[in-house]
Amino acid sequence: MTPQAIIKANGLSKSFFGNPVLQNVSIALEPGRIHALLGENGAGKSTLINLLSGALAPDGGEIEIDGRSHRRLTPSEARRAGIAVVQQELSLTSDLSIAENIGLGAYPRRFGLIDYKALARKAREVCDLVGLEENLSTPVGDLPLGRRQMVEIAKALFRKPRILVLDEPTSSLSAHEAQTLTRLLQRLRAEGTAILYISHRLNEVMRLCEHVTVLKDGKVTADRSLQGVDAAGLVRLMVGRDPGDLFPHWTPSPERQTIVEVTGFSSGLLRDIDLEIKRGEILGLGGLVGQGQEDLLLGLYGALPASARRAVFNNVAGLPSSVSRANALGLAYVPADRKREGLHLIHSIAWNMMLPDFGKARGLSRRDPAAERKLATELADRLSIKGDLTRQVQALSGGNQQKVALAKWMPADPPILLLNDPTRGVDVETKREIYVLLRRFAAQGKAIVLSSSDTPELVHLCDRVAVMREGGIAALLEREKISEEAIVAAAMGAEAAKVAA
Amino acid sequence: MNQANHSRFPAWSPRALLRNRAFLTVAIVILVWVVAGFAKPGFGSYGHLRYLLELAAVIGLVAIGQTYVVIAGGIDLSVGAIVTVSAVGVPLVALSGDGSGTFAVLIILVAATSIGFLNGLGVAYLRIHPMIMTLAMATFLQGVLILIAGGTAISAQNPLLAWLGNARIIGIPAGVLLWAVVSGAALAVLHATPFGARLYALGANPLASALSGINVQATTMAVYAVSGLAAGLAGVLILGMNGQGYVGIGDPYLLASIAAVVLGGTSILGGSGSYAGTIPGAILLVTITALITVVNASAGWRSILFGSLILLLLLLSGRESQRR
Amino acid sequence: AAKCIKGDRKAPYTIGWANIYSVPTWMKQTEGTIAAEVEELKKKGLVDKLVITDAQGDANVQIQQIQSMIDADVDAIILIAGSSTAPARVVADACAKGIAVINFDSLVDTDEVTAKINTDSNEWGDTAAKWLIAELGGKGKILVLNGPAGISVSDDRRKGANAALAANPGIEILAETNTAYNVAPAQEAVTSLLFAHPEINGILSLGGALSAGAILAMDKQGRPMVPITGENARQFLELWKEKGLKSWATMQPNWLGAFATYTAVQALEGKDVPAFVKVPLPVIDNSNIDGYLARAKDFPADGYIFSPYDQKLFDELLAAK
Amino acid sequence: MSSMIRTGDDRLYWRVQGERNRGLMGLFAVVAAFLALYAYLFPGLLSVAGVSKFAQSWLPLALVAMAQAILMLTGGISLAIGATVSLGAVIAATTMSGYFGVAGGIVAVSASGLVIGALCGVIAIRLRLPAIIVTLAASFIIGGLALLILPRPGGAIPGWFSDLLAGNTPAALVLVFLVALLWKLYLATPLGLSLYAAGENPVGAYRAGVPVDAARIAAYAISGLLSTLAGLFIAAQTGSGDPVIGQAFTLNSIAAAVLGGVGFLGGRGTMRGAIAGSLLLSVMINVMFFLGFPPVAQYVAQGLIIIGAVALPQLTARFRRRP
Ligand SMILES: Nc1ncnc2c1ncn2[C@@H]1O[C@H](COP(=O)(O)OP(=O)(O)OP(=O)(O)O)[C@@H](O)[C@H]1O
Ligand SMILES: [Mg+2]
Ligand SMILES: [Mg+2]
Repeated sequence: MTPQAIIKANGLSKSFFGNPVLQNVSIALEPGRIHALLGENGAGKSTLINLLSGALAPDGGEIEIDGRSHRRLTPSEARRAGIAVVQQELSLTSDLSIAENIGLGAYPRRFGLIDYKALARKAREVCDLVGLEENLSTPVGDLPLGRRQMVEIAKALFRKPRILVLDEPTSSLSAHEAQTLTRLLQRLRAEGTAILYISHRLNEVMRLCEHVTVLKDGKVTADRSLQGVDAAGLVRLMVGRDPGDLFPHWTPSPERQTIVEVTGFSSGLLRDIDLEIKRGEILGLGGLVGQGQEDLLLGLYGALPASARRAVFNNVAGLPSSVSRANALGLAYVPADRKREGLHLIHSIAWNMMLPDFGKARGLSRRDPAAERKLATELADRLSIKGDLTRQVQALSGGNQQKVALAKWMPADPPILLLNDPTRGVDVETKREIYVLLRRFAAQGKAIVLSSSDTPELVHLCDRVAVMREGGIAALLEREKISEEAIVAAAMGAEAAKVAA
Repeated sequence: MNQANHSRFPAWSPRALLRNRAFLTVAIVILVWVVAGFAKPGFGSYGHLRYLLELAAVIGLVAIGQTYVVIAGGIDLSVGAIVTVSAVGVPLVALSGDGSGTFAVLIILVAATSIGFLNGLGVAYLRIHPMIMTLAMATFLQGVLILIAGGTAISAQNPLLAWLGNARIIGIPAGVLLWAVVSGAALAVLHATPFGARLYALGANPLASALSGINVQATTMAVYAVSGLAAGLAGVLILGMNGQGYVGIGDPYLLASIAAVVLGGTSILGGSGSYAGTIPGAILLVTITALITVVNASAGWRSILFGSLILLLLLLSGRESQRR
Repeated sequence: AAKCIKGDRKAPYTIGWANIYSVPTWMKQTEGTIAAEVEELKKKGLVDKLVITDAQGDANVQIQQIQSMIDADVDAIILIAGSSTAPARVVADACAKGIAVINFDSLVDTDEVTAKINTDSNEWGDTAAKWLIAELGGKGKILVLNGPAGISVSDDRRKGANAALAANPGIEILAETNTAYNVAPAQEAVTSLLFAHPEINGILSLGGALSAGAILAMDKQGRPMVPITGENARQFLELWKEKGLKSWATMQPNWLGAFATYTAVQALEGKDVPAFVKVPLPVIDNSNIDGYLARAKDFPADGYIFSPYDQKLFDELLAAK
Repeated sequence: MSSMIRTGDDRLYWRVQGERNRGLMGLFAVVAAFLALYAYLFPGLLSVAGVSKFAQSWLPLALVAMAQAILMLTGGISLAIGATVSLGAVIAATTMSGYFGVAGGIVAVSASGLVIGALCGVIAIRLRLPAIIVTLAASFIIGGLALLILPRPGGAIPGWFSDLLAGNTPAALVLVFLVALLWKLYLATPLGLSLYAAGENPVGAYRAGVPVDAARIAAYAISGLLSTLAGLFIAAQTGSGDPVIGQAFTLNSIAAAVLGGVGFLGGRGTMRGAIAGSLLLSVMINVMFFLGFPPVAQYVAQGLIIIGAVALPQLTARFRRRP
């Protein structure tokens, strides 16, 4: 006996400025089932959930909730029907506290006022569910990205949803947090919640989901049970052809000369670190989120005040004092929070790609539009960013935004790349392209520092992995020692010790 | 390749023009001129329109700096005071042996630029909010004005200024010509140089700009310096046109410059817009002012009419696109 | 004794000048006459300190500063009010504390002051209008230029002209403007009005900078000069001479400041001073303008050439009833 | 999984309030220093009359600072504050001594503030026009209205009402606290707290079920109300109405709000900061008087104090900041 679908979309279509983004899409969510929604970047996944949650109005088709059909679903109707969406840190307000953010739009009231007691109680409940230990009064702006994501999830749970939609919830979560989420979802499933799960991490999908809908170019190309489908099969469903290996074959680079060396390096959280970065290697930074990985990258990049007893960059002594100086020394940085730190959302794709050059070029020299266009086209081709490059970056899907953030550094050909979670929200195909690219860079003798919350990425891609913990390097794993277990163990060391104490 | 390039950079289309704020503002200016010309004889005469352009030139010059600053995500509330300081200041630095008066003008322009630079310094290094920094600077300049103005007989006997204020070159007032030339340069810098691009970057996302290797501090200081220079230039021009400066001469240009910028479609939030819109914005502003002047009504009604007209024209020239 | 004076204050006195805005040239010149008077009075041992506040044009701040003067217990407050109503209560408070309050130029609607000193704004408008009407022979099209709306001084001057204008139906008002008392905005407004009205016979201007702006506008357009009223602004007087105009001007003498200071000390010294001292409006016309222009170089280019004054004049004014 | 109430959770409201003081300590310290200096220079401040008089001069600025801050929190701004203050004063001075009396006047003033504010909000938000220029246009319209009602200063406020609000009673201080309290109460309503979300992240807030437009329009209405109430107080304080009395408040309200750490882009800042900013601006005037600064020095010092008050906390917090 199959349970009845709570929410059903029939033949939805949607276009933006005449570009069809969704065409005749149908999907049905059932209670007690985790339903995966897969597709390449820009396939229309986020748009679909925006339709399901009433944030956008469809051009055609209808949405049926509990058998009642809606032509135009409003956000409040959707909420009342029990639909909650986890956007990617999109709806948080940094000056409000965790509790106030969680309750936003659904505050418990007493005499018309927010009932802070009840809010605290209920917020604590959902925080416990997602493992948020922080003080409920902490402003969200103080939290690192991964924690904010957990707040966002807690916020969805706060409304006790019957239908929970998660748009790439794990893309900024550490392995530990992801595990918490997995357990949580399993529990919700057991309680009968219908869950729609969007992710580009296929192993997660394999582990969690029972059913999959695949979107390609705005059309449903598969809607089936996941039973008997393996990872390769999933990719095949998505891209329509046989996938290669996700990770390129690892070969040691011939060149292993040290290009960056710091001793007694401190910056932000970091205290007194010694680190060597070599040409031709990918040095991974692992660990729980917020253990100083970002401070390390920013400190090296001259974007965060830093000090070191000794520092040599590309044969030049001393830490770069500013970002421009770092750029001149051959460093480039791709931030994790692409919307806030990486991109100029209101500007065009092509313009964003030219940005480092704008920073470097003599201010009053002439820009060469033809050359800019040529370069932008080349970069877009190289990273398979499709379509009109004069579109604003904010009109791109998340994954494609990430590509733009990466693309802008390529013309400078920097010998040292500092990457902060560069494949977040990127679809498998593109991920693979990026991985190949990174290995190729390494082979060319560049040095790459890759901070990642995706542990398999560290395992398969890196020559060495530094596992960070509480502002220090807990372990430095050489190639042959790298494994998911080793990384997690090193990362959890402190936690384990704490528990023991 | 060419084909691909075409789809990636779609050719200019007439529809895009209709969505262009600068173009819309120009259209509105023309519309207002035509309507007013029919309604009030004399309003649309060549001489009057030319005069309006002359007035717009002063606002337009001030608004160059304001446009730059606003695009770069700031705002400059000291432009009015800088206009006054330069208009009052030129006679003070009149030197013997400077027959043409060029030198005095140059000194004042350097001073105005330095004032702007100080604004930039405060914004960039002390991280003072631009509103606070420039407002404080305006207050500060008032104090300076008490010191320098009115004490002695000051009148501008400066041939360069007299020329600037009164000469016509092939029928075009020198001030308008100056505006045209400077506008051309301002537009070129904004749209065809990396410096211009940096302004857009800074206004849209300063953090991402910094991480992309843009020297935020230097750019900030430069942009406020440009604003100071533009206001200084406007002060010089207005001195030429009036023959005499006085304290308070620059006051009207603060709100006028901001209004011209916003009417021209530049987002006050920074990161987008163009001086191309500010130009018709400035013309529109003086046009409405002139229109209100010739309406015979009580002061209260004139004020109401003025506000309503601005609102109405704003509705026509387009809405702020939603920002995420 | 005069109003507000309780007789408990002894020389030397501390004088507070509550200025509304010290940046404009007229104010600077006025401050000059006050400072000079204070120097005189210091020599006589009557005054030992002059405290100046500047409300930066904000009537609310002026109230606050007057309150501070009360708190600091100055002996006299001389006041140019930023609003004809707003400082009334705080001024009354000062008066109640026995502080001599002398209000000049912009007056406050209250009787709780020691003395008010001013020319008559109504009379200003009236005389100006009558002169212009006579000049035009009772018939013609005119522009009326006035200071900012909502301010008593400009409103009074304008109202003063009403009777004469009403009595002469031959005079047609083409347009009225309200601008700040400054050259540039007046010039702008008049230029637009000149284009809109091909025939203009006269200009009733109720401020000197306004007149200068109007003349510059007409000159730039090559329009024939018309009879125009004005004020003792140096720029206007110079233009008047240069263009050979038919004009008439009066003035708000800057020495009202010195006079107010003098009056304050007189009142504190126990002399009876009239509650209202009406300072006659000096008239400048083609007969005496050269005398004014001869002294022009002693005044700022954007300033006002005021009539000469001395203590004798002050005593006479105080004695007049 | 137990959901134990953790220590502190039960006092969530107060802890949240505590967090909001962060980043303002520098400003609070500067304000306290100035107040202390003022009291030192003028010991009479420390009396009922002293405090009363000072609070009276401060209250209008505090009100307009709040009026501006609430808009800036939603990502808006108003250049019409000054004109609205004038309108409030004019309406008060023309109605209160008339048939409907003081109560009728208060109603008229409040209603006009709410309506005008809401109208500005509707125009700016529903029609998606930039707030800065909508309110600039509105300032002309509102200022024009004030001139129509009262072409020159005049009107009257009943003496007892003036004495009640602005006599030798600390009524103004009580009012500051009362308004601050009402503000806290408003912030404790869902609509009130939505201001922050609607200002910082309207799209996200909308998706989370926040009535974004309503929150913003309500902010405009409240802003209008606070402005006309400032006008009402000024009318009471001065005993009459003046159609241009409020002009200086437009820029001063922005200065006070920004000084108090309220951000320009929405969602950042606190009302207590704005109030502290207005207090600094107000007390500074008196301190400069008692220090005997001549006008030139007043201008220069005012510029420097404002810059200093912002720069000092910034500089000290510098090292914890990102670029
Ligand atoms: N408001 C909009 N205006 C214009 N284009 C849009 C808009 N929203 C989405 N698009 C376009 O619609 C397409 C689908 O976007 P969507 O965000 O749904 O993709 P996605 O499947 O979520 O991708 P990703 O995996 O990268 O998150 C993209 O090409 C995007 O550029
Ligand atoms: Mg998406
Ligand atoms: Mg996405």
